[in-house]
Amino acid sequence: MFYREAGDFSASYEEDSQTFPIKFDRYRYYLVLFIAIAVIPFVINDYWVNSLFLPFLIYAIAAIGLNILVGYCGQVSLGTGGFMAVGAYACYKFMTAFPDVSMLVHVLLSGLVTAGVGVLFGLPSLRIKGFYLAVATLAAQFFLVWLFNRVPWFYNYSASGQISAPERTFFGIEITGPNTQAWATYLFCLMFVIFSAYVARNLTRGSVGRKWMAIRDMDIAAEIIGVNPLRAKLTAFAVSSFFIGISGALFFAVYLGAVEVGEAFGIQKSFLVLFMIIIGGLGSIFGSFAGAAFLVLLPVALKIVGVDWFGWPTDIVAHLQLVIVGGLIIIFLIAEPHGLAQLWRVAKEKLRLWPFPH
Amino acid sequence: MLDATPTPDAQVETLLEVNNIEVIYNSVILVLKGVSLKVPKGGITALLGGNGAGKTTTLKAISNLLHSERGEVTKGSIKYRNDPVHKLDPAEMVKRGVVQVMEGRHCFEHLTIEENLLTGAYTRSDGKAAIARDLEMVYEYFPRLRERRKSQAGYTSGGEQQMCAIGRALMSRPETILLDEPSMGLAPQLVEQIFEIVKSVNENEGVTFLLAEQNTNVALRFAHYGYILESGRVVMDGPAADLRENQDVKEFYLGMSDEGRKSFRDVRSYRRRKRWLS
Amino acid sequence: MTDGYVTADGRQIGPVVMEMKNITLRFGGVEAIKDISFDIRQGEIRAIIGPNGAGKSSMLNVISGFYVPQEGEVWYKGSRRPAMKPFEVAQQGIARTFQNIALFEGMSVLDNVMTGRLTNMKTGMFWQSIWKGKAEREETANREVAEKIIDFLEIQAIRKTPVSRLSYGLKKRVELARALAAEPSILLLDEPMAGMNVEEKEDMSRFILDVNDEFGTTIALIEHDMGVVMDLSDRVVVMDYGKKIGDGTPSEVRNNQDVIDAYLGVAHD
Amino acid sequence: ELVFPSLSYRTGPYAANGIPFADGYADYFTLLNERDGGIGGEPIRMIECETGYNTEKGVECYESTKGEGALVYQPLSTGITYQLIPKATADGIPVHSMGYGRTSAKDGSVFKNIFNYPTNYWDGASVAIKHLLDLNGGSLEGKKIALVYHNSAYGKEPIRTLEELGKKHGFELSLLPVDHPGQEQKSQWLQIRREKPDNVIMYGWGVMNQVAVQEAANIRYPMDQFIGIWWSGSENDVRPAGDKANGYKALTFHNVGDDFPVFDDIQKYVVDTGKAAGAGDQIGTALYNRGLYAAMLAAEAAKTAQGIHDTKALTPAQMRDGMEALEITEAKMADLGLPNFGPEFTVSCENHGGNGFGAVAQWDAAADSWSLITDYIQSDQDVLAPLVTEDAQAFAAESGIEPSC
Amino acid sequence: MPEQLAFTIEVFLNGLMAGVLYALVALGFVLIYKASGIFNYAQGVMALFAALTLAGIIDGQVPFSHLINAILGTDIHHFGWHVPAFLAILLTMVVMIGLAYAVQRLVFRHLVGQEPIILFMATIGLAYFLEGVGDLMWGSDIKSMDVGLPQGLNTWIDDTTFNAFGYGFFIDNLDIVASIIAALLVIGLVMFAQYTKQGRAMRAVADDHQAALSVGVSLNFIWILVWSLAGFVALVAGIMWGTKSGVQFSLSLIALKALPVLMLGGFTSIPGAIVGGLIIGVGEKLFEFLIGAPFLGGATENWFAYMLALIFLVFRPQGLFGEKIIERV
Ligand SMILES: Nc1ncnc2c1ncn2[C@@H]1O[C@H](COP(=O)(O)OP(=O)(O)OP(=O)(O)O)[C@@H](O)[C@H]1O
Ligand SMILES: Nc1ncnc2c1ncn2[C@@H]1O[C@H](COP(=O)(O)OP(=O)(O)OP(=O)(O)O)[C@@H](O)[C@H]1O
Ligand SMILES: CC(C)C[C@H](N)C(=O)O
Ligand SMILES: [Mg+2]
Ligand SMILES: [Mg+2]
Repeated sequence: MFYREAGDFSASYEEDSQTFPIKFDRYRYYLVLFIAIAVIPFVINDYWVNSLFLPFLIYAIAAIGLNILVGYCGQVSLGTGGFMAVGAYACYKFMTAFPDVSMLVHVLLSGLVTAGVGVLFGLPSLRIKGFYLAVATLAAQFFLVWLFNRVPWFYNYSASGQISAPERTFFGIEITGPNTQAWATYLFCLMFVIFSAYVARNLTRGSVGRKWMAIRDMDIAAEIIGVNPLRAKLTAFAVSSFFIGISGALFFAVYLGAVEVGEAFGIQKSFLVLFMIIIGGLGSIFGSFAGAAFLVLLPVALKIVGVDWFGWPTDIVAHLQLVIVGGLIIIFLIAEPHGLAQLWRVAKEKLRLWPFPH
Repeated sequence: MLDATPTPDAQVETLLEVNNIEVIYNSVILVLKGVSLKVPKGGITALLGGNGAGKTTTLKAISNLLHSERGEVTKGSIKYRNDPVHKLDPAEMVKRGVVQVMEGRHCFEHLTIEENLLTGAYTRSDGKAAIARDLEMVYEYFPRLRERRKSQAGYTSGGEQQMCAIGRALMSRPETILLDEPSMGLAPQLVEQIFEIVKSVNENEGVTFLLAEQNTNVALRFAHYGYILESGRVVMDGPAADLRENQDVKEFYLGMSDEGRKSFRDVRSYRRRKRWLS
Repeated sequence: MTDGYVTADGRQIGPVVMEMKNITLRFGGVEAIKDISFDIRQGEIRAIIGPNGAGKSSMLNVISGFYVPQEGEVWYKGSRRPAMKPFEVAQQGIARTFQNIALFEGMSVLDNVMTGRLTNMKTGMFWQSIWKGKAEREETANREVAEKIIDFLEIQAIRKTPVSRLSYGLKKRVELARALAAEPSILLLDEPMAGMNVEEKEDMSRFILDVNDEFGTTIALIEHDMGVVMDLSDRVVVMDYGKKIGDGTPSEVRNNQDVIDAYLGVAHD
Repeated sequence: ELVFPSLSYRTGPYAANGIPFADGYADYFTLLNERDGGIGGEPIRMIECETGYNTEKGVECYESTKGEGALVYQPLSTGITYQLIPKATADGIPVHSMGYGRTSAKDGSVFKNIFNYPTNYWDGASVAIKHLLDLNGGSLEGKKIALVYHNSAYGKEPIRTLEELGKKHGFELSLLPVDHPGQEQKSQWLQIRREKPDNVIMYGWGVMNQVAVQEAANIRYPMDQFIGIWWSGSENDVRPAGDKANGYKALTFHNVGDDFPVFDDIQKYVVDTGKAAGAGDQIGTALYNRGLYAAMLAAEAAKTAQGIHDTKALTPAQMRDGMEALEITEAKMADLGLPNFGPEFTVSCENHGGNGFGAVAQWDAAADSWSLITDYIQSDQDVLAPLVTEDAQAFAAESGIEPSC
Repeated sequence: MPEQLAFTIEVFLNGLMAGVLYALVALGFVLIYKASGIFNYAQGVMALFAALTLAGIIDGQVPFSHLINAILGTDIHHFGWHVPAFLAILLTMVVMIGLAYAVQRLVFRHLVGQEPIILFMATIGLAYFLEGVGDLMWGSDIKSMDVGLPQGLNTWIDDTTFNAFGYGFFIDNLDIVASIIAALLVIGLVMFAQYTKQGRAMRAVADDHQAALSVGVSLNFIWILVWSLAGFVALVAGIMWGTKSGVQFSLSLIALKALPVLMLGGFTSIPGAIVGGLIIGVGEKLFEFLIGAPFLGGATENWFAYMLALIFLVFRPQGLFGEKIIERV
């Protein structure tokens, strides 16, 4: 019995509704947090940060955001790319309009702007459901991308329509622009990740979260027992877009530094983030992390194995990569349709019973 | 109507034999813990038991519908006419003459009643004329269906859907029908009617029935033999007439005590569960 | 019948709380309810019976605001109820269960019961996102109510089990728990005992009577088991093909020839 | 060891174009290694990294290769170039965006590490107009010209230039954006059919090119009045339309075909030894030649750098100096087995972008080949120079760079 | 005829034609959705795969040659023969049926009864997989698709309309062929779904696969059948679009043009795919012509198609011809 909860009793309802009711889990969580905050910043270099950690952290925020909408509230959305673009362009406008304000403020404001846009595009969800809604959110996706590409005000009339992040700071430390330190950008994003996960977790365990889940599981029944469906759906759109906006802002300002809307925030991005949460596990914060890690790390890992170790031609590796990622997605789904998070839960259940099979 | 046909004697061929099966859902939840039963040819066998006892699971194990619910028979064997069948495709089971009417009716909502019935004949290859004849036969049994033949099944009432489901099963010319809770949610009159039809199909067409039922009262009136299931085990079995007289069955399944039926209002305590096994 | 009556077993029934006046409901060409009127009194157990497709469930749906009748009025607590969304009806203290179980399959039993408390939880999103303080206090307070009901219905053992793994009967019980958690003034039950055996029906009856007794909850009940209906209810409405064909005490209804013809088949013992 | 990363794309929506370029780039370096033992005796190591034309993968490739001592990046994508401009500048590694990327990077006093010689998008627009001027006896007064462009940063590049030129020469410009990927262009081409512009200029990439050529053929637009930028001028773009593409024109800044001595060497040292990159079936195509040309320019810059710093092994900073001192003369090219392959130009601190020479090639469907139909034409520097300076200054101001040379 | 009106009519007609081409792709989605509730993200990739295979077979390419060469150091690429188009189409169809079989055996058989979003995800995995396999098998360079379909301005229409109205309408021959094929396909598929035993079984499976199993309908068979049909539709779409734009990766992106069509017509309706296609085609082209290009700077088609579909959905949440969503409690 590797994993035990025996002896862990909750004496009060507060304790029982903790995020990690089991001590073992709690300690493991503190350990991960400690490593993330106090160890990793000292050992990473540009490569690790720019190719792995930043995308992982930023996608994790987007995945948490989308998971609130899709996983918790059941409203399938394919507008993520467009909403990230809103975050990015809002951030760009704030950064250039108020150069002296801290990046923290810019990013949070971008989240708020995105939340507003999200609510607007969430309105049709009252009538349109399921995959129909998914396809309808594509309208947001395509429209927003077109808009940012089309209206020069958004990119400050630059010649090419690209936006580039000027140098901005957070408590005097450079966060954007070419001269940033690996640890600084890492910690800056990590801060938002922890914030997002914390807020998302609190919202989903309380009454708002239950409203969302009720709508997801059976919207008619939810309405009849007293959930205002429009409010519930729109709050989900708002919160979700808030996080997605933050991730878009970070994606542009901290990670890439320059983006072109159609390329960086195209429909592919919407799909990518959706894949993350489905593979990771719908309705699970941990799943958002797992999914983001899976889709950010796996291709890089496969590339390293194929190209650097075996020395195969890059195109063959790239094609094999598609085959393997596709194959793995299918294998995972067959093994456990509810994602990596569920796989992890089942594994824990089995460990708890181990060595007995049932 | 309390005199069902006497139990078929031991000479009658056993059509279906379930031997000590174990069923696990999601590879962790053990639901059936060794269920055995025999269904004689031409009989009506009832499977009784409380909520979650495993009746539905047993029927699905026989018809092989478990697979699509992530359930699995892990032990024991199921034999139909002495052939092991638990690895077969559900469609193959139907071809061999075993068809299940599922709990909760499960009509094809968007198909008309007639299309529903015709789908029942999917596995048959004995020609259009034969199918048309059987369609006629089903309409004979359920005149109500003839009236609604062109309506979409999704918009018919619960009772009509139940008839449709049974009729659809008949359309495959089955040898054995597994009937899961035919009475659920039906008005009392309809319950009687449906059991009457089961009886006449059994007598006229020689179809064998295995039925799972909560409505013990009716079930034991029409069945020849009964099994009582509790938390995944068979706890009692015997000819229906015997079961009806059994004291425990009377008390827990028929709601009768020595003084006859007692009022629901008079049950004073609900902490009085007695189980054969626990 | 101005201000209530006293039942055979001595319970005091109060004034009319809900009154349906000339309700007519159509779906396209189908008239599911035809000009039906009846009332429900405070503290009463009111049964609605009738053959399949008579329009019973539709009537409950009208009460909970899910179907909007083409004609007729609903009066609640002495005044005419304006057009309302179902969730507003729920917020007025009307809770219900469903004929085809409508639980939230993705959540645990406890969470399902807690959804019944949603109409009582008012903390804003901001405080919830911080959790500590206001949100946590509210959660705990409501949790206590939910736990009490879980205790009452004897489902403590499955509190943390995902609903999708429960058998039919347990689900029905959880649904009842969810409805009770709202501490409703009127509770609507749509075939709460379908698919149960006698023993389980006895248990369920006990719960219903206790709820009615302990919390004084008014109950409207649809059921096909005549034994249950006749034993439990104070008054019975009988529907057939959308029309009301009988209304009165169980014994009156039992002996009504129309009801016997349309529904009971034989005079029930 | 000299490290040349190749950020290629052999998958994704633009693979068909990425492959020949990457092959050319790789084969030239392979040739140098096999034949000459590298550059100046120092062997070359080429690291190929697949970007799929995706900016994020581009960043990953950049980060994973820069530590290996990468000398110069040639990402073949305007998007990735924009990404790399600040990063590479901070890391002191040069980027060569040859005929793409940020046009104002031509101003070396601001963009120290970015090079876009021998020509850029604005030059392209101007060269096309010059060619049209030639055809129309020196005047475009009252003519209508339509620009069909990829609706992205890249496609929008020439708009400003064309507008300026329109003012100068008196032609009317109409703009027809095509969204990625550009499979459906009915609207655009119906509009062209209606408006009957005298000429169509196209800034396209990927499938958009093929569809445009096909649609032009469908509406029977005269092919010789249809000019693509150099990225709309590969065999891939015209072959699907078959004979009907005959006469289509495209700009180029290097020669076409495989009729150069260097190809014999490639056959001998690379193909016959089985060392050809990719499937080895792209040799001599327009984009292959362009990849090869890019590699040649990189190698020459490396040679120059070796000369300046008197060392065989180079650092990125030394490579940068080499690029800034690069001089391409006819003699040099002939020497390399590429006589008359591209324009002559000299790079300097002020000018990282060459002199803006480009030529026009025309497709001969029967012969299945391109041929140059003009000499190298120089772009209208009077119009362009101020535009470049303006944009560069704006960038300098925005990012606090002190222009200096 | 006034010029502006003539132009508008021309745009309208071409919108119809474009719509037919979208509908060809949408049909594949509908078939699979109808029979299994699976939203098949891989439909676009299937079209690409079919087209690649067809082009490869016609050309006598050796499958996986690049991979084989890389591993064995050989240098093979072509068999050196050319396969006649109709034979190649047959062979490709065999490949698509094989694919349908494999997809059913290896993927969906194990996912029976899962939620729609999970099945959707599986098709995404499938899309990746197929894209990779397609590339490995046939290479990612561009291929031209030549099965002898006519293409270009239809002169007869041009002349006739010119004589009649003074303005010759442009209609592409390929579009005309596509329309005929699409009409035949739709009629065939509707007949199949409505009047054959298999078609009925297919609809039954879509309604309730458990119940279908219980009456002896073999899910395996029905699904393989439907995926083969979808493969066939993908092949047709691949030929059409491949002829238009060459065969290459971008072909798989035409799925994005089919989505608004699909949701406007309803995921479950075969005629809906056609009607939806026509509405979207006409709508987006007219909007671009009348408003987008003159006032909004152009390139509005992509988002307008979705907006149009969205507007329709607000009034009919199940699409124009979709099966009514039965909402009962
Ligand atoms: N898909 C499933 N996954 C997990 N557990 C299941 C599943 N289906 C049924 N069970 C469990 O199996 C047990 C037996 O269920 P089954 O449906 O066979 O009961 P039943 O006798 O038919 O009951 P009822 O009268 O309520 O229909 C129950 O405890 C139920 O919780
Ligand atoms: N949403 C709807 N659309 C169309 N018809 C409906 C709808 N809801 C109910 N009906 C029809 O209204 C009639 C009454 O249905 P209702 O569900 O109220 O019956 P019921 O009395 O509850 O029957 P049962 O005892 O079978 O549950 C039926 O004919 C049914 O088909
Ligand atoms: C070859 C490429 C550099 C051209 C492409 N259109 C781009 O600018 O991104
Ligand atoms: Mg059951
Ligand atoms: Mg009902």
